Amino acid sequence: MEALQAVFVLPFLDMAGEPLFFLEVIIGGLLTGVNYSLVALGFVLIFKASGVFNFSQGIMVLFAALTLVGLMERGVPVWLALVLTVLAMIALAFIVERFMLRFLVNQDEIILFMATIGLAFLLEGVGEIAWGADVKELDIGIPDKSFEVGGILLNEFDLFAAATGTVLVVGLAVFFHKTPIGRALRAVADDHQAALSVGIPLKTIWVVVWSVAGIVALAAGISWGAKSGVQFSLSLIALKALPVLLIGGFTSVPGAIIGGLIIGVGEKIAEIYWGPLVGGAIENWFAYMLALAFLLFRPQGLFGERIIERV
Amino acid sequence: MANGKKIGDVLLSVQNINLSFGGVQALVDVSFDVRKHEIFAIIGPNGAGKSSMLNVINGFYHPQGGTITYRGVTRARMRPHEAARQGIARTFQNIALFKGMSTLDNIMTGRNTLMSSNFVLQALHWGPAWKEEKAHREMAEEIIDFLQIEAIRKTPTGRLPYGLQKRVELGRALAAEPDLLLLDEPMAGMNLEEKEDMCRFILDVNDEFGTTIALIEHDMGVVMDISDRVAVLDYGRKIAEGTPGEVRVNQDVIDAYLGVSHD
Amino acid sequence: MFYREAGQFKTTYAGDQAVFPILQDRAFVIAVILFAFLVVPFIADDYWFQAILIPFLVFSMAAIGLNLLTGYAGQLSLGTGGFMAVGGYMAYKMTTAFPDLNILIIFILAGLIAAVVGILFGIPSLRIKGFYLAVTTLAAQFFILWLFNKVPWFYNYFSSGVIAAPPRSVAGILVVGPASTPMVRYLVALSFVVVFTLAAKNLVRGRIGRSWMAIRDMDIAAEIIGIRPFQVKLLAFAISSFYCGVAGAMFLFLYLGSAETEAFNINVSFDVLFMIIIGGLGSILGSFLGAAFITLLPILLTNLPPHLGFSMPIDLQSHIEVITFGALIIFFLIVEPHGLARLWQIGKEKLRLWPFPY
Amino acid sequence: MAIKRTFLTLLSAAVLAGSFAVGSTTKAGAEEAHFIPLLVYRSGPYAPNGIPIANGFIDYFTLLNERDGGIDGVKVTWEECETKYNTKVGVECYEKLKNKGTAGAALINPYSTGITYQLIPRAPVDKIPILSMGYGQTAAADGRIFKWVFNAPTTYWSQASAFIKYVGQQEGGMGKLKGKKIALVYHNSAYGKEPIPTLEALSKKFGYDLKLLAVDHPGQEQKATWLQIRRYKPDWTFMWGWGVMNQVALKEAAAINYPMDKFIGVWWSGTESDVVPAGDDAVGYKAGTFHAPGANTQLHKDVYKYVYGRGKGAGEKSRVGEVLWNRGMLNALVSAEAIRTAMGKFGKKAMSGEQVRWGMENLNLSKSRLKEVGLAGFTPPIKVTCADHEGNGPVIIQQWTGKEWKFVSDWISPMREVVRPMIEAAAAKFGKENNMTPRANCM
Repeated sequence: MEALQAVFVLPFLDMAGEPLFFLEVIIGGLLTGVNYSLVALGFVLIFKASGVFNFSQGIMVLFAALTLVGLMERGVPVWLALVLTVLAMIALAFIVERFMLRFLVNQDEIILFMATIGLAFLLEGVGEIAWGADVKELDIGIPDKSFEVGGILLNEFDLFAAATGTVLVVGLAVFFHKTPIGRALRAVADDHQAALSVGIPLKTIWVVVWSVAGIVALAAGISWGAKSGVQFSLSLIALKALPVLLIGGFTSVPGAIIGGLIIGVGEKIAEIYWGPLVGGAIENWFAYMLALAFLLFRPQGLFGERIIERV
Repeated sequence: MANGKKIGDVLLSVQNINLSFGGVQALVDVSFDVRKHEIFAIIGPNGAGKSSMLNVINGFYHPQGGTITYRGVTRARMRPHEAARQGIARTFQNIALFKGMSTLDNIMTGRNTLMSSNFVLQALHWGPAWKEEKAHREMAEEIIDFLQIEAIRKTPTGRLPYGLQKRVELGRALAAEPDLLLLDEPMAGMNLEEKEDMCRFILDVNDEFGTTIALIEHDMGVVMDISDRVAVLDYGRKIAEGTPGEVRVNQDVIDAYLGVSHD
Repeated sequence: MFYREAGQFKTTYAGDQAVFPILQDRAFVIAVILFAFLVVPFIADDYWFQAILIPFLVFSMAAIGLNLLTGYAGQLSLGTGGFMAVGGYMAYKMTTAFPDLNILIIFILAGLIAAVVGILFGIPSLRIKGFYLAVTTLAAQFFILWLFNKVPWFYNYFSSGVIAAPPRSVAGILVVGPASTPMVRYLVALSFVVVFTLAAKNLVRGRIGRSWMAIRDMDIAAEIIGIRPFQVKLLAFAISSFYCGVAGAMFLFLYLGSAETEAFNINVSFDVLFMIIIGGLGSILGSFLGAAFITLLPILLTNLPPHLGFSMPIDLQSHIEVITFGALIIFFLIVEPHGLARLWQIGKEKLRLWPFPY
Repeated sequence: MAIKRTFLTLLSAAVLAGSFAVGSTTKAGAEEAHFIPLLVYRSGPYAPNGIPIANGFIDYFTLLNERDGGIDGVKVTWEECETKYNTKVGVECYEKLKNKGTAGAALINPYSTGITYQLIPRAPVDKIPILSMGYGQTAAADGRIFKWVFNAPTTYWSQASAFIKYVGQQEGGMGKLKGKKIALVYHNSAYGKEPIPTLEALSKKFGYDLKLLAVDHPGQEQKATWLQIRRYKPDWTFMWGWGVMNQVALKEAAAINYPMDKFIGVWWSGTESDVVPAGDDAVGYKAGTFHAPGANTQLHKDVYKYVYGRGKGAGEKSRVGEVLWNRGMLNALVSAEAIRTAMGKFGKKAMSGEQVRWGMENLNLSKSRLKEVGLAGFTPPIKVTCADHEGNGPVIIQQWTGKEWKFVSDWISPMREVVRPMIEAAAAKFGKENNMTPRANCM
């Protein structure tokens, strides 16, 4: 009885008892959620347009951030470093298409997935050789002071990151749904061969999505790297983005943001109100369990394209 | 064509089936009976609801109204694998072979429902499991002989040409030793020679194994020659039923095939 | 001896159904097994046992397990590490609770518990497919490790939270524990792998294997010809997890000797998945080739350059190793997307025609 | 097809080459020399910590060879093996290196919690002592059970008790601890959980409230943790962190305006690479340690002169004196002193693991000896005995000024009366489960 009460009653009383703190938890969850979305978005872009589950997305986040910081450490001004990093990510997209994807057209999903794992190893090694293994401070001049509004503590940097994330996500959603090239990108996703036959240059499209995913990775890298410093572990952030994909669907840009927010808020509430009952650190698996629960009702995610079964 | 074979009692009775997908009526109040040992054809133009009808019979779709009585038992919602266990086997319009598996394995898989040894015995490959496997292999080989596909026994079916794939698929359905065999456009996309081969197999199956066959076809030609009875669907409704001779002269059928507008 | 099948006519279906229908193959496999049992123990040293052979065998076991699930039944899983952890921790709990129970039986029991857990986490597979399923199996991975880390009962309330294989003997020979010799542990691992490889081979060429492949190739058609997806998928999860569970027990008792939950972390899951993809999905042989590739190649890449006289800073060498490893994976997939097992097969086909290829 | 054939040929060639490569673990060099395997991690997620530690090690051994011609005339040799902080790779490294050198490995410094636990059961079998300085299994301090494992000069449990003592001092006496709130933010792993038993025991004794907050690996995202701290408002916060968790924690602590001088990290959370990436946010943050920061001793001068001056430095000269460089160097020094002690008994030749184990157990780094080696004031004396493999050395608190680490306390002796019985109980439990009996000849 007491156990039931502890699980089903007390946490809610706790929330109601300190509404301001509860609100803070929600806001914290939302802000974190946007950052998850940012990472998830990279996956979605590439999956949507090429059917590739890009395992190397996490490493791309690291690689982008490393390149940016590496350039800044060598005295390049911030704006130029940003431009150069974007160019580097586009170059990477070209290289990936030229030396990898081109040879794997029409292969099974799992083979493409495995190939991106190979890519992840490659980028990891190249990144470390090029920029070294030290933790680097990433400071591109965004303010990060905390301030209170009506008893709620907010951090400037968090807000800035969330705003950037939102703009990116909205921009990309519009791009995919309202522009011709966006629609072309979606056509490729459905069928490589078909896309080729209607004259969509597959190569171009792959380069475009990988470039955009690279730029999104840079945004994610700045946002996460500012907090942790730029270091190898930055790549592990990809694992936090996967449950977001499950909830939002692998192919939906708006899904990525909604999924991110759900996961962000859900795991914070779980950790803070239910975590202490079982010793804490439940965030990681809770996010996955939450996503699993969603999936049982919608096997293709909230916004994923419906799977139609036919014979 | 029913040259002296004994048409038996009703095996499958379909009564007043209604099926719709999100407001679109696929089948409207369709009824017919299929008798033991006969070849029953359902024909109709594209989009007439033929495939939906087959899918209803083997439990892949669940109709909103109507009943299906098979071997005297009426079931409300039957899952496809239950249908299979009741002796209903089928082929598919767009071939649904297991492409990574060889011809032999595909046919052996068709016999799955007839096999029973559990996984521990199989893992040990011991006694009963081994004997069972051998016995079923012999049956599978008979089917392979029957369909004259010995040469492609070990070839993964994904690599076979279209016509052969259709034949293997028929073999897989036959392997289950079904009482009722559903064939979904068995001759679609074939050249004349292949069609003739397929017709011969269908007739032989019906003859040698006494299997009841319900087939659907888009094209009237060949079907008329091999069927005992024919039902015609158009826009989800049954517009005619009878022997090929009767159906051939039915005005509604002629209109439907000529594309006369409905009013 | 020439590699030919000419003149070997199979007069019975039983003969055709054998694990290795071609005489030379059979002879080769038997020779390899005999070599592994009778010769290797006398020529290998501690390094070979401990750093190469035992991990190779342990991961082969896990790779076979995952290959049954992913390669044969088509259900992508990233929970391997978690299922291995169940095997390892349960074996530890049982052997400390019942010290007199034969440790080999405990391995099997640990596998069975893992199978039950596998079924539990396999339930979502009835509705969820492909990468979605793969990601949901991560829930198993994270939850299981969290549980073993958090609940002190699982590690017998040790302050460190680390479990260690206690010494256990079978028939008077010390089989596990710090004082057991690597050779004995190697032989135990080898026996397990040989027996369970044979069992896996039997499974996949029989009814169950065909049901799995049918579900993998086309689940709807499979259901229509009478295969129950529910049973077949869960059986795949159960058997696969059993293998992973036994592999986990071997991992702890025969290889590492002591471990905390981190030893079974997500990288283990990924590694085993890499193994079966590189080795060949739906191939038992591929599981071995993949395990060899993933466990041995990094060792080779580390040790080769110094022996060839290249000397470079160790960090640079490590980075180059990672790059080479990644490049090789991509190269392989481009050359032969169906894995090493397929390359092997192609090699054999060539050999069959040799020396007159046309 | 052609490409496939080439590939197969290449593959078989590689396999062949490989079998030669790993098969020949010959004894290196004819000259009599101590051999010390170095398990390092210069790549992977923890490389920022692994690099300075490894460089500290090597620089000290290089110094010994360059300045003194080795240890009492016998040269020191070593071989690095990259573990990436990965236990499996660590095992491979250990097996590869354990028999190298004229007398086999003298001792092993695993430098990873996972690898340490791995090697603890193997040490008595391979007869190679383990020195896990300030990490690994705390219970190993009981030398009666853990004959081959040493964790001098001090352990996590000792450190946790020293933290409480420090907090007591700051609050104006141990009596003032009653009713105070202390939070522990820890890495959710065997390592992170280490201080919990000690802190819980002391909480009962002194009446402070303890809140445990686990952070799951790797610790990129800690908002929930720090929101809880914001609500709990602890008077003091301790952290048992590792890798990326440290940098993020500092940022998050700053984001909730937590007073940094009330935030104390374990000695693995108190290095340059933990604080530098956090920028100004980290100023005022404290951490435990058992040796001095900076490059201010005679020994450092010697390293500059004999090692870097001769172009034989392992890393960048500017990084000599970083916290982890110093720790690696101290670790090398303790290893070397144990070898020297062993040579005193067994003679002037390469020492085997068994001999070094004796040397470790009889190690006595007295104040005067520390002065001789050029480390006056760097660390307190270290004395190991047969029963006590820890030495129960004192801990000191250092604070980050934004530019460097500075001592802000005196050397704090741990509460031995609390910690030692816990160590003995844990060791006894381990011994029981593994059918070991404590050595009778120590007490």
